[in-house]
Amino acid sequence: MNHSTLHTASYDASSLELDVSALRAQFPILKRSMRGKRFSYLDNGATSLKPEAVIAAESRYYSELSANIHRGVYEFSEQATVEYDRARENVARFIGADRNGSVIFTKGTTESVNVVAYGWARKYLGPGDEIVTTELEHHANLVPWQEACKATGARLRFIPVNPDGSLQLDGLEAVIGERTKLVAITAMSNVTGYMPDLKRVIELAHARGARVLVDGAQYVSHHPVNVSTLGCDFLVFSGHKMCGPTGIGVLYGKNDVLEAMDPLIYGGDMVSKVKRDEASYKPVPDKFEGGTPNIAGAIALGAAIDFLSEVGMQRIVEHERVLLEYLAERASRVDELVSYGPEDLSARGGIFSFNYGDVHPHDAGALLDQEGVAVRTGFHCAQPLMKVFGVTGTVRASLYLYNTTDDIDALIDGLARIKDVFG
Amino acid sequence: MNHSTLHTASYDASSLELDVSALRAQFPILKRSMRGKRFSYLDNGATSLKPEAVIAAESRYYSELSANIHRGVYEFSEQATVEYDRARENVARFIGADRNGSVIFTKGTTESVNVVAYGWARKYLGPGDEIVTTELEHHANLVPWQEACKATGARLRFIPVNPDGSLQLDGLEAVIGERTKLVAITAMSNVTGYMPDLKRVIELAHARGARVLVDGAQYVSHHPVNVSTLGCDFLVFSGHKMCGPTGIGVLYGKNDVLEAMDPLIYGGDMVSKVKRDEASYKPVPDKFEGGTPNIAGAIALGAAIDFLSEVGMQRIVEHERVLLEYLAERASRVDELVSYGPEDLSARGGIFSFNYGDVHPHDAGALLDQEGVAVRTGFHCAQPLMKVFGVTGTVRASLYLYNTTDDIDALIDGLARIKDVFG
Amino acid sequence: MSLEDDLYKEIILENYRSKKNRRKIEGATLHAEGANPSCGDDLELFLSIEDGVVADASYDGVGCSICCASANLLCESLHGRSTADAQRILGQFKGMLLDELEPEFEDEISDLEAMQGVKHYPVRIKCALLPWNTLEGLLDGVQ
Amino acid sequence: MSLEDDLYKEIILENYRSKKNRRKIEGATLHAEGANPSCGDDLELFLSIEDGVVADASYDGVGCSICCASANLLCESLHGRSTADAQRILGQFKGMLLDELEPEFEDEISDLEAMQGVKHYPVRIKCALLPWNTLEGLLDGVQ
Ligand SMILES: Cc1ncc(COP(=O)(O)O)c(C=O)c1O
Ligand SMILES: Cc1ncc(COP(=O)(O)O)c(C=O)c1O
Repeated sequence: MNHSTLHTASYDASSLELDVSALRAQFPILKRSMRGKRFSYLDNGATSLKPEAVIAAESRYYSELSANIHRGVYEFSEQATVEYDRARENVARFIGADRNGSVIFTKGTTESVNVVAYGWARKYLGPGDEIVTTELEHHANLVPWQEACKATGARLRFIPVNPDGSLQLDGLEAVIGERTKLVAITAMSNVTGYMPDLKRVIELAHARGARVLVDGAQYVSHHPVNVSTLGCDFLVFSGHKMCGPTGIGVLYGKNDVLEAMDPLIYGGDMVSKVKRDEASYKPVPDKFEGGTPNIAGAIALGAAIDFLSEVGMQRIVEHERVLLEYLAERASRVDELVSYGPEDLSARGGIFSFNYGDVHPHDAGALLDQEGVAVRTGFHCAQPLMKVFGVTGTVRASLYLYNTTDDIDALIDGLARIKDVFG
Repeated sequence: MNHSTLHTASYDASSLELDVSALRAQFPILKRSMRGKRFSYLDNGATSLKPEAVIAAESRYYSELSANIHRGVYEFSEQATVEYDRARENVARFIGADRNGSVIFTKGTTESVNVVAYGWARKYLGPGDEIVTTELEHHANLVPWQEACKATGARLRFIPVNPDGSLQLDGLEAVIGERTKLVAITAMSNVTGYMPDLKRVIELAHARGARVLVDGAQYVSHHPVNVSTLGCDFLVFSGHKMCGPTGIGVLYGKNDVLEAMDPLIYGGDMVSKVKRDEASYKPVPDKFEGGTPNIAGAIALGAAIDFLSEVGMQRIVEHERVLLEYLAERASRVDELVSYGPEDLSARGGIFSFNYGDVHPHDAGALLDQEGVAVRTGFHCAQPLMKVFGVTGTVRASLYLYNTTDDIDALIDGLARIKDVFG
Repeated sequence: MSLEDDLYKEIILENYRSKKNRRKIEGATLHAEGANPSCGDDLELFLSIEDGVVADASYDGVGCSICCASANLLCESLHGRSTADAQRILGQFKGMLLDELEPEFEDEISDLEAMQGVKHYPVRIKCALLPWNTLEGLLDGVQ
Repeated sequence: MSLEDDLYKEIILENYRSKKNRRKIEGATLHAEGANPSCGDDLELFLSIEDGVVADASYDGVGCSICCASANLLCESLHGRSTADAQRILGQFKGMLLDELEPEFEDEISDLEAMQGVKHYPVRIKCALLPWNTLEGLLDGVQ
């Protein structure tokens, strides 16, 4: 059947929440073509494209201030310090942090998780204690806990996954128990877009006296977040997935927990008094930011947050919802296509993982590349979940605010190419 | 006496190694004025200014590639991967690494030291073992070892400092002994510019079977380096002090040592196989680069190295030598000025620390700021050395390739302003 | 905005140079040390309290002009005040520098307003606050 | 540079589709597993060695077309060769993809040259090399 007719009928541009062409004009890279074709970027789960405002914020810091922060008594250093601090406030506001919580800059989600795995888990856990995570985590929210368990004698337990990639929350009370000291869970799977019922997990965990770390790497970039109402003890995410630069990420934590934790990185700027054999440490957040931080990165992350706030997170959610439904609809008409993740799209963010017949994801991705379509292929740093799905990898299309139905058409139409070569 | 006459006579521009005005034109920030005055940037020890080529390299990555590296099967991701790898090769060439050593990207010197303090020291050291460092280290090369000693029961020992800020190398054999497992030493003091005789330290340490970590944060940006002939086991430094961006640094290590070490940051991209309860790790360097790295930062650091190589590191050394001599000479004629560091300038890089009468460094720095002169004031993350000098802080002027005698004149002339207010 | 108008006003320099309150008090009722090590500020604060009233106040140590001037002003403004008064002045002073509040100091201690210009130099706020933060710790101990 | 010219040449697709060497060898002299987990490539390589000569070679597992085609070509090119020959071919193949060396395969195994186009797709080099790196491990065990 003729797909084009179908989608033109049911999904005209007016049903999209955002003025996408005005937004697209702000992303310099969208002026490029890839392999001579229109560039359809569907790899937002790996990293996002960057708007001019963010690129300019980094350049501006280097061209107009350049100075290091803290302790500088001259104008440019003072101003750099002010802008760095303002970026921190910006992030705090964006995630709804109140004065009981703090924002710490790290180099990314992965480092943020490790800061907690060292400074909190290794400090407080021992044999008999349990860390609970899930079978759908990104390796960044799994491997650090494996190592923390190895180091402390604590045990790692898993909330199991249903065959469709959703979590089995019914048996939750059997997994999160009196021995549970920490629950580390994703807000959104990077493979299927599945978003677990965090409220329920956090409530139970807190009732058991456990702390909760939420991996927001995929979620925070696409949804409004309020840590104060959510109630999690830690939230971690990366700048590069939310229109911000590489090399900057966030660890949000409740102040009382952060104050009691040990720092991970020791050095300058995080110490208060240093003698030959010992040092005392500054209060949060400085304690966790040893060394010269990624000043340009933090300032540009602040700019990314301004950009996203102006677009409006709720509108981004709705835009992606329309696109995801469109994608699922078109995909459902491709016989050879097997997709992964809950059928109920309302429990999912804008991510769509699939395989095409028995074509290896690598081959599918390489052929889509020739059509200008950028997707990710492989195990998506989620080997345990691949095991549940019984595959070694998938093709993943992931959406963001600048995507349009054209990108999805290019993807689905590109599958025909795969049939030509491997069919 | 009339200083201006003096220096114009003995140091005309032709004695400088570099065509400074052509170089200065490449640094956008040097077109700015500070507090309405010519901008005299003498805070290079804290961080360097950035040339257009470096700023453009970051922007270009975001405007033309933007993609994440590794695993990407599409053009922009492949190209980003190639550029990231090329930056690594660039760094390796710049420091003379051969195939027995590897370059690992970190977020800066401070993280680099911590990677070794966790993955090597905590793994191999125990009670009875000793780590040797010096009294002139930056906190980044001191506090991580204090913590490693606390964690392992090893003992921290110090190569003592002479009153002039040089190291007492005569008693070296008494400090570096059979129990010494690691010597952690700076290649150049960030307070005085003093450069210890590393060869001698490394030879003795290796004869005792100890490893050597060299803190190159101040040195690598200003001098030609060859790790293969130097023979150190680790070298650490930061991009932002060498015309590169913030948020990127380097840990160089010998491969056999790195392979045997544990990683610090666990997560995606550094694992090879992940099961629910355990994971295996990739070979060096990937093992140490968990999570999405600072891709733009690494690529721009590569551009910074191209820039520096084109200028020529030996010419930078000579340029700074002329300026340092000029600065020392002018300073020697200011009665109220007390300077710190060895008198023999040939043992020093381009750093000049001083105090003016009993004016607090903070006040001196603030008044210099009004004259457009950027200096650093305070303890320079080197409290133990401040103790040796018997002060709580100093004013520090630090040089780089774009500085001229005008910057130094502005500094010395600015001291008169201090006399006006506090004299 | 010139440095002399904001930071190095005559009144600040006078308070910096003044040696009147720069001394230790033997047998002080309250005594604490405060430091901004990275700037090289390291002060001790002494208070003699008699019947809930500050009979004497002094400071000693090393600090920049802003820090020492602030310490001297602190001592001047506390003489003869109740600890409740001290709390109130402390709150006003911090509010002036941190929350952009317009202070309402009584005439006798209106010299404290001279420190307001420090606001324009963010790194120096820490210097101006060091003696007051030290005072805060002392007063918290009293209650 | 088109994908069909470099990567999905007919000769590569044929080798990918061929099932001739895609099987396990019971009682193989040499056997090893190799994986690029992040791509989802996971292969086993089997060699039967008789009197220092490869009597049979096969592979099994999951891999992309480049990886499987490379494995099939590997098996084809080793049949009847000495382990020393195998070493030489291995060296040539890796040199072709990693060091830009011009390979000099004999006529019977010149199909291996078809893999040269993979060079233009850096991420796929790992796929093409997986069977050969696995072979390398096996042969290292022989010496
Ligand atoms: C000698 C020395 N070591 C280490 C560091 C720490 O470098 P970073 O702050 O870039 O981690 C510095 C810079 O301040 C330094 O001068
Ligand atoms: C769910 C999830 N967690 C963690 C990460 C790791 O983020 P980063 O690589 O920025 O540290 C990612 C991104 O790949 C992710 O998708």
